Amino acid sequence: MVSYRLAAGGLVNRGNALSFTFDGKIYRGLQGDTLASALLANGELLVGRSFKYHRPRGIVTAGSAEPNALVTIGAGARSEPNTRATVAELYDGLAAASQNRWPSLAFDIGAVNSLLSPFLSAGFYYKTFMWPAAFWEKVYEPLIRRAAGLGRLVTEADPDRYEKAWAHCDLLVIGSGPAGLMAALAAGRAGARVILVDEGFRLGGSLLSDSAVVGGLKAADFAGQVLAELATLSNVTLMARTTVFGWYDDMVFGAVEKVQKHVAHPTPDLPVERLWRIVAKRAILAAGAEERPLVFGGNDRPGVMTAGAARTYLNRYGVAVGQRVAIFTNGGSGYGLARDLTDSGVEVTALIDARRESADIAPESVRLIRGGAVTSTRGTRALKSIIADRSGFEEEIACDALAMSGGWSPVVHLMCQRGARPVWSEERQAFLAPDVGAAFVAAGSAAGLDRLSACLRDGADKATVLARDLGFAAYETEIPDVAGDYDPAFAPLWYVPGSKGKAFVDFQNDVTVADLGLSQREAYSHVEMTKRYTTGGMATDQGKLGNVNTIGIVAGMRGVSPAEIGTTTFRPFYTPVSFGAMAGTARGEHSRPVRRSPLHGWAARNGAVFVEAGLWYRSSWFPREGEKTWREAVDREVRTVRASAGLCDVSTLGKIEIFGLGAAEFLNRVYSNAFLKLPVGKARYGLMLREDGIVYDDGTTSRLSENHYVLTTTTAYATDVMAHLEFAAQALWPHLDVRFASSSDQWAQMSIAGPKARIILQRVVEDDLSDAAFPFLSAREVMLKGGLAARLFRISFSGELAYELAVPAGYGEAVADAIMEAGYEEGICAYGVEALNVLRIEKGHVTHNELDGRTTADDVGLGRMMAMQKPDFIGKHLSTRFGLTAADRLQMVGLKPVEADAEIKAGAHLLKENAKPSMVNDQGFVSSACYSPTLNSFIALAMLKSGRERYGEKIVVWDALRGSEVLAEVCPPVFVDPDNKNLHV
Amino acid sequence: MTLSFAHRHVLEDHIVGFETKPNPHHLAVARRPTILSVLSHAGFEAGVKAALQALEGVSVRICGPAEWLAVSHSVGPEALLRLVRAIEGVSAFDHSDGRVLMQITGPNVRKILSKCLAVDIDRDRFPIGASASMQIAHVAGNLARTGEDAFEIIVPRSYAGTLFEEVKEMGREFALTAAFSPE
Amino acid sequence: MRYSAFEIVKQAFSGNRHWKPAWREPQPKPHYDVIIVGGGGHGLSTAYYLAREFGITNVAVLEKGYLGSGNVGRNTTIIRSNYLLEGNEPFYEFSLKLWEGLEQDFNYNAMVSQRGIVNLFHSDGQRDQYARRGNAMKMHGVDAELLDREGVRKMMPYLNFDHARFPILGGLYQKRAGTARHDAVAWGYARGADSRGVDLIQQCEVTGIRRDETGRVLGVETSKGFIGCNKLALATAGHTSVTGKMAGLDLPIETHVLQAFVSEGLKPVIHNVITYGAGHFYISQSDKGGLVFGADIDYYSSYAQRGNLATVEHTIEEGVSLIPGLSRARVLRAWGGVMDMSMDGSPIIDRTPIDNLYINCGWCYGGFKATPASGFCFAHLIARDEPHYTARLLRLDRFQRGFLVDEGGKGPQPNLH
Amino acid sequence: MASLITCPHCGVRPKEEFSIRGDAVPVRPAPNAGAEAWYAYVYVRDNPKGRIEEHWHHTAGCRRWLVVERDNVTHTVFSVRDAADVAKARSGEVA
Repeated sequence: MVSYRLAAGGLVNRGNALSFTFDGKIYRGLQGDTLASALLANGELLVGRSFKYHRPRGIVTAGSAEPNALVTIGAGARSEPNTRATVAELYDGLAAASQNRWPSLAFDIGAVNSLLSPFLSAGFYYKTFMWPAAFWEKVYEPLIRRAAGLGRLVTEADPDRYEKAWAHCDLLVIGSGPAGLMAALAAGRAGARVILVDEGFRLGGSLLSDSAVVGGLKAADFAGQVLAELATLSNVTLMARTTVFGWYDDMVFGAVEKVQKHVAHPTPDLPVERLWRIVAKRAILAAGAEERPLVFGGNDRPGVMTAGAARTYLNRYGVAVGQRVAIFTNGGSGYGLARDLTDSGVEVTALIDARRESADIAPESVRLIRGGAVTSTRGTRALKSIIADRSGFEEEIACDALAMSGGWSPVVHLMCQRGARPVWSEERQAFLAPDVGAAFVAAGSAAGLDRLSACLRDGADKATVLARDLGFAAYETEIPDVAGDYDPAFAPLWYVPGSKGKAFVDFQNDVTVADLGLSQREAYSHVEMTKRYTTGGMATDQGKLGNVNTIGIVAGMRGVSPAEIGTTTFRPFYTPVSFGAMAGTARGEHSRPVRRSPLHGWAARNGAVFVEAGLWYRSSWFPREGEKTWREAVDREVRTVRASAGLCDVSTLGKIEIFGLGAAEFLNRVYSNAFLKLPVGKARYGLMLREDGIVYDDGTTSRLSENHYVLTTTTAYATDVMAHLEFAAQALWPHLDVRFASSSDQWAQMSIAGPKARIILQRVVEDDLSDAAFPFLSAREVMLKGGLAARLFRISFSGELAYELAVPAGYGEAVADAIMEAGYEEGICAYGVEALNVLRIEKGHVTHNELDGRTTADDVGLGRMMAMQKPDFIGKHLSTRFGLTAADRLQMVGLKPVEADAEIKAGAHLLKENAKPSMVNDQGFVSSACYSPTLNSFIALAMLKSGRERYGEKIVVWDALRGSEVLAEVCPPVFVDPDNKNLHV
Repeated sequence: MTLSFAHRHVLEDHIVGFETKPNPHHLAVARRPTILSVLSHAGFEAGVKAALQALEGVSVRICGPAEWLAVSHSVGPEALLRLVRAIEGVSAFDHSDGRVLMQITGPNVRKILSKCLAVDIDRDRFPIGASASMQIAHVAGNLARTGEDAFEIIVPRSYAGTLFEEVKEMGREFALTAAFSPE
Repeated sequence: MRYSAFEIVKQAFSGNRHWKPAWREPQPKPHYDVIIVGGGGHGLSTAYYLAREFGITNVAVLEKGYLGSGNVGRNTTIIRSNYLLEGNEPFYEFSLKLWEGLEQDFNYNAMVSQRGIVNLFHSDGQRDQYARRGNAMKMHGVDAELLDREGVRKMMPYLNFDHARFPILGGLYQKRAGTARHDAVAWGYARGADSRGVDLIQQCEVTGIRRDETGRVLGVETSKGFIGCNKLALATAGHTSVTGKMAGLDLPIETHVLQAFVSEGLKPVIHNVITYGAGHFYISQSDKGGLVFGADIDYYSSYAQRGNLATVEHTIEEGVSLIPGLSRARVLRAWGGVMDMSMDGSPIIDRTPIDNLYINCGWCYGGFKATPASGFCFAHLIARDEPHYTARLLRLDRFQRGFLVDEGGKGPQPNLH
Repeated sequence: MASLITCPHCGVRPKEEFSIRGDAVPVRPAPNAGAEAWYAYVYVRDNPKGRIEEHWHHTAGCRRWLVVERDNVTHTVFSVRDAADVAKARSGEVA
C-alpha cells in the first residue's frame, strides 16, 4: 500500500462508509469521497491506460481536467464510459471499471505499442499504410479502428430521465471558491438575483482544500459560514454539481446539473441530469486556476500528480498520496504542500525547487533541493523513485509519490468561447482572460494569480461594481483576515532539459516533447497545425493540463515568447456534456410534438392504420376483416368511393381565415391565377408560386362573405404558407388591409366523396344540396340537422361528386359517426390517405410528389393558371426565364404499363426504348404510382422531357435500384373522367 | 332525421378518472371555455383593445400587435362574437374548438414552467395579468399569469395532448395532478 | 522526401530527427502566372492539379491564416456521390473517383475510408425520393442500393427501430462513400503542390484586388505587399462575398455558420456514415473513436466560427432520437464552419465577368467531399478557360438564365439548402 | 443575437421561437422593373461581413416579421423593428 487514508482530517464523513467496486474488486470509501480519493485511500495508484502507448497511468488531478483516471461507471444500459474518477461522487454500490486495456489493467497487451514508439511518432500514419492500396481498408484501418477509443458505448436505450430548464438572473457567479463566494455574497446582499454554480458536489471550491485560516475559521468552515448566509437570501440560488460548459451569445450560459449521478438507484420522478440555459445580465467567472504539470522524463508514472491535487486529497479527503512524497516545483505551491503534508505527519522525502532562489520557506524537516530538477522516474506500474539532477549531479531519490507544480493557468475557457483570445502575461507567465466587455469579468485566481486574501477581495469588489451597474445599492463587503496561506507565485520552467525517457505534454494522447519537436521540423509550425498533427490538446481534457506547456515548449524551440505562439481556439464545451442532458425529453417517440386530428378517435374506431405525416398522424387505410394486405383495403376503398361514397379525414389541411378590404387584392397577388372576381359563396383552386417562378403550394380558397375568405393549404406546407402570407402582408404590402389567422385547429374537416355523397350528406344537412342549389365549387355556411353550424365546400380531389364538411373540432367525431350511419345503406366507407392518393392519381391531380420545388405551373399542366395579364403576382417576373420555359423541360404525363400487371414504382427513371442508361439519356422519372382498381392496372404520373408531345410513345420505366424494367405507354395524366362530368352531377 | 352531436374534449383520452384529489400542484383543464380570435384592422388597435378589456366576464390575452384571444367562462361563443364584432375595426372568429385552455397552479409552478418555457416569469417581469404568445413545451401557445402561483396556458387543440403530457412530466418532481375543471 | 514504410523505419532509428519539412515557407515572388486566394482544401487542390495535370507551376496560394485553417479543418469529413441532378451527380462521382486514388496520387495518407453511407428514409414519400436519387446514381453508373427496414437493422442494429417518432423504413446505401481525415487532405495537397514548385504563402491576407483601367486584374494587395498575376482564382468559400467584392463582384451567396461536433473517444460502434431522414442529423465514427456529427446550419447569417446552444441541443436531440445509446456518451467539442450558402444549394465554378478572375464558391455545407474534383475542375477552367465537363452546369449565370441546380427544391432562400 | 432576440412586441425571446428568412435589404422591385432588377432582388446578396439586416419571423410568438439589424461577426444586435414599419418607412411613409 502506498497512498492511504489518514486517521483523521478531511471533509469526509468517517461515520458513513460506502462500498464500491473497481474492476470487480470490492473497496470501501467514505461519504464525501470522489471515486479517485477513495481509490487512493485504498492504495490504488494504477487507474487507466493511455491512448496510444497503453502506458500505465495514475490519478494526476483532483478535478475536471483529469486526463488519465477515466473509468466506466455503472453497468448495462446505465454504463457511462470515460467518466473522470476525480469528479465522480462516490456512492454506495458504485461499480467502476478501467478502460482501454486487454486483458487487464495490470497486464495490457497494447503496451507493446510503447516499444514500437519510435515508429509511431506524431503523424506517422500520414506517411504509411498506403501500400498496397487495397490494404488500407482490409488490413490497416481495421487494426487502427480496433485500437480506437477509450470507453465502450452501450447501445441500449438509456432508462433514465433528463430535463432541460431556463433560469434568469442579474448575476451569474461561476465557481464557488473564495472569489465566487464573496461575489455571490456581495451581490446577494445588495438584492440582485444571483445564481452561484459550481461543478463540485460541495460548494466552496478551493477553500475546501485549503489549510489557511480565514476570519478565524478553517477555510472550509468559512465557506460554510458564507453559504449559510447565502442560503437565507431568497434572491440567491445555489447550484452545486452544476458545470457551466458554454457561453453563448446574449449572455446565455449552458450548464448541466448532475441531479442523480450520485445515487445507485435514481428515482424516476427526477432527472439524472438537467440542462440549464442561464440568461444572465452579468456574470463573474470565478473558476480558479489549473495547476500545470511539469514536463520531464517519465512524468506520467502512476504516483506523479499535481501538487494541488495532492493537497486536495490530503486536506479535503484525508488521504495521503504516498508514504514518502517527493515534491518538484517551480513556485510556492510545492512549499504549501510540503507544509500541509508534514503537518499531517506524511513524510516529504525531498522538495526540489527548480528555482535557484526564492523567498519560500520549506518546513524544517524537509530536504530542500534548490535549482534542481527531476529528469526521470522509475517504477513499472507505480512510482518507485525519481532521478533528481542538480547542476549535473544526479541522485536517485526513493519515493512513492511525486507532486509537481509547474505554475498556474487561470481557467479562462468560458470567456474565450466567443472568439476572444486569452492574453499572455509575461509577469504572470500565464494566459489571462481577454477583455470581453463589462458584462462578463473574471475574478480571483481566474483573473490572474493572487493570494487567498486577494481572491476574496476581488470577488466581492467585482460583484459590487456589477450590482451597482445594474442599479442595486451594493455596499462594500468586509473581507476577513487570512492566515496561513501561501504565495503561489512561480518562475517559468516549460521543460526539464536533460530529461531521460518520454516527457509527456498531453497525457491521454501520449504527446511528448519529441512529438512537438517533430511537428516544428516538419513545418506544422502554427500552433493549430501542431495540435492537429500531434493530437496534443485533442483528448477528453481538451488540453486543460497540457496546452499551455505545449505553447511554452514550442515557444522555447522557436526562441519566441509564448505570446507569439498564441493559444489554439477555445470552444465549447468546457467539460464534456452527456448527449442525454442535451437531448432532455426530446428523444424517441417524443422527439417532435404529435398533432392529432379531431377525427383521430373516429378513425381509430373505424380501424384505421395511422401514418406519420409531418407532425400529424393521418389515417392511412381502414382494413376490414379478411383483407390480408393493405392493397386489398385500399382497392376496396377506392372502388367504394367511385361506386358509392366514402368519408376521408382532411382536417390536417392548413386553414387560414382572411379578412379585410384588401383581402381580394392580396389573394390576387399571392396566387398566380385570378382572384379578384371570386363571388361570395364560391371556392376556387389556387396556385401559389415562389418568387423564382416555381410552384410553391396549392389549395382552394373560398369567399365566405364580402371581406372574409378561408384559404386552404396542403398538410405539409401549412406552416410555411402561413409564414409566407404573413411575409407578403407585413413586409411586402403593409398598406393592404388584410388580416389573417390560422383556424386549422378549429375545424374537423371531412371529405364525403362518391356518386352517393349528396344523398347521404343531405340526411345530415338542413340546407338544400341539390346541384342547382349547391353547385360545384359552392362554399358556404350550412346548418346540420340538430342545429350545428358548419361550413360546406363542394370541391373534389377524387374527381367524384364530393363535399368537404367542416364542423367545430369537438363535434368532429360525432358528425363523422352520423354521416357514416346516414350512409350505411349506401355502403359508405372510411377511406384513408392511401386511397385518396390513388383517387387523385387516377384523376391526374398533383401533390408535392409532382410539385417538388423544381416544377413550374406549365410543367404540371397548369400553365393556364398563370394569369400573366395581372400586373403583378409573386413569381410572375422570374417565371419567364429561358431555363424555366425551355422546350425540353420535364412535363407531367400519365404512364400505363403495356402489361397491366407490371408494376411501376415512384422513383423509377425513364429511358427511350433501347437507350443505354446514362444521365444524358435520362428522360425523366415517375413521380407517383399506384395500382388503379378502376382501370385494373398499375398507373403512374411521371415527369417526362417534352412529355405532352409524346403521348402514345412507348417508354422504358427503368428502376435498376429495385431491379425492374417495365415498358409503358405515355398518356395524358387524367385517367378517369377526363371531361369532369362527375363533378357536376 | 334529427341529430344531436356530442362534444368531445381533446384531452378526454389523456385525463382518466376524476377521483384524484388535486395536489398542491395541479393542472386544471377547462372543458368548454369560449375563446375567440380577435384581429384589429390597421388604425383601430387601441380602440379594439380598450373595448375588449371593457367586456364583462372576458379575459383578454395578447397574441401580438393587433391580435388577441378573448376568453370567457361565462359568455358563450355566439354571444361573445356578437359583442366583439360590434367593435369598430374588428375581425373575429370563434376559436373555442381550436384552442385548449389549462390552468396550472402551485407554490413551485414557476419551477415547473421554467422547464417548459424560456421567458422570464419572475413576478416583476411577468406580473399578474400579463399574457403573451410563446413557445411552451415545444408548442406555440399563450401564457397568462392569473395569480401569484397561477398561470393559464392556451394551446392549439391538435398539440394539446403533447403539451399536456410534457407539462405533466415536468411536474412529476412536485407530484402534479391533472383533471378537468369542475363545471 | 517520399513517405514510405522504409522511410519510417529509417527515420525511427535516427530518433526521427531527419524528417524534412512537409513544405517550404517561401517569400512571395513579385509575379505569378496564377494566384489562388485561399489555402484551404479547394485552393490547395487547385494548385496541386494545376501543377500536376496542367503543368502550371508558377503558382502561389495565399492563405491569411495557416494551411487548412478554413472549413477543410472544420467539418464532418464525409465523402460521397449520392446526388440526384445532372448538375451534381457526375461532378461528385468524379470527386469520389479522385478520392479513391488520392493517397497513392499524392503520397500522403489522407485515410480515405469507404465504409459506406446510409441515408435513412422514414416515409413512403421519402422512399420515392431516395429511389429517384438512387436510380439517378445508377444511371450514371454509380453504386447505390435501396435497403429495406430489415436491411438497415442488420447493418445498424443500434438504431431506434422500436420507439421512434418516425419509424425507419429503409435507407439509400452507397457503399463507396465514407470519410477522410480532413486535415491530412489539406496537408497532402499542400505537400504535393509545394513539391511541384507551387509557393504556399501563409499568414498572407489579401486586402485588395488591383485592376487596370480595362478592368483586368493585375494582382492582389496583401499583408505582404502587392503580388502580380496573370490569372486570379478565388477559393475562399465562406468569405467569397468579401473577396469577390474586392473586384466588384455581386454574388448569389449568403454566409452562414454550420456547427459540427465530436464526442469523447469511444470504441468503434458506428462503422458507416448515417444520415437521419426525419430530421437533420448525420454521424460517423472516426478512426480515433470520436463520434463526428452535425446537423443543420444555425439559420442566421454569420461570419463567426461559432454557433449557438439551440442548434447544439437540436442536433443532439436528433442524434439521441436516432441512436438511443448515445444518451450516455458525451459531446466533447463543437465548432463552427463559415460557409457560402448559394441560392440553389449548389456550387459555382466559373469565370466571372472580369476576364482573368475565376471563382470557386457556393459550396454550402458540402464542400469537403468535393475537394478533389473542385480543385481539378477549377484548375481545368483556369488552365484551359473552359469548364470541365462534370462542372459545366455549375455556372454563375445559371440563376439569371433559370438553369438552377436545386437538389433540395428549396428555392432561392439560402439557409434552407 | 442568435441566442436571444428582443422582439419589439414580445420582449426577450429565445432563438428557438423564430424562423429566419435571410437578407432584409433587397426591396421587391416594381412590377415593371425588368429582368435584371428581379434577378438581383431574388438572387443577389450583398452579404457583407459586419452590420447586416435580416428578416426574422417570430413564429412561436406574435407571428410578426421583424427586421433584425445586427453584426454577423460579433453577433451584436443593434435593433429589432417590425418589418411592416420598415417597409412603410422605405416606401416613403413615416412608420
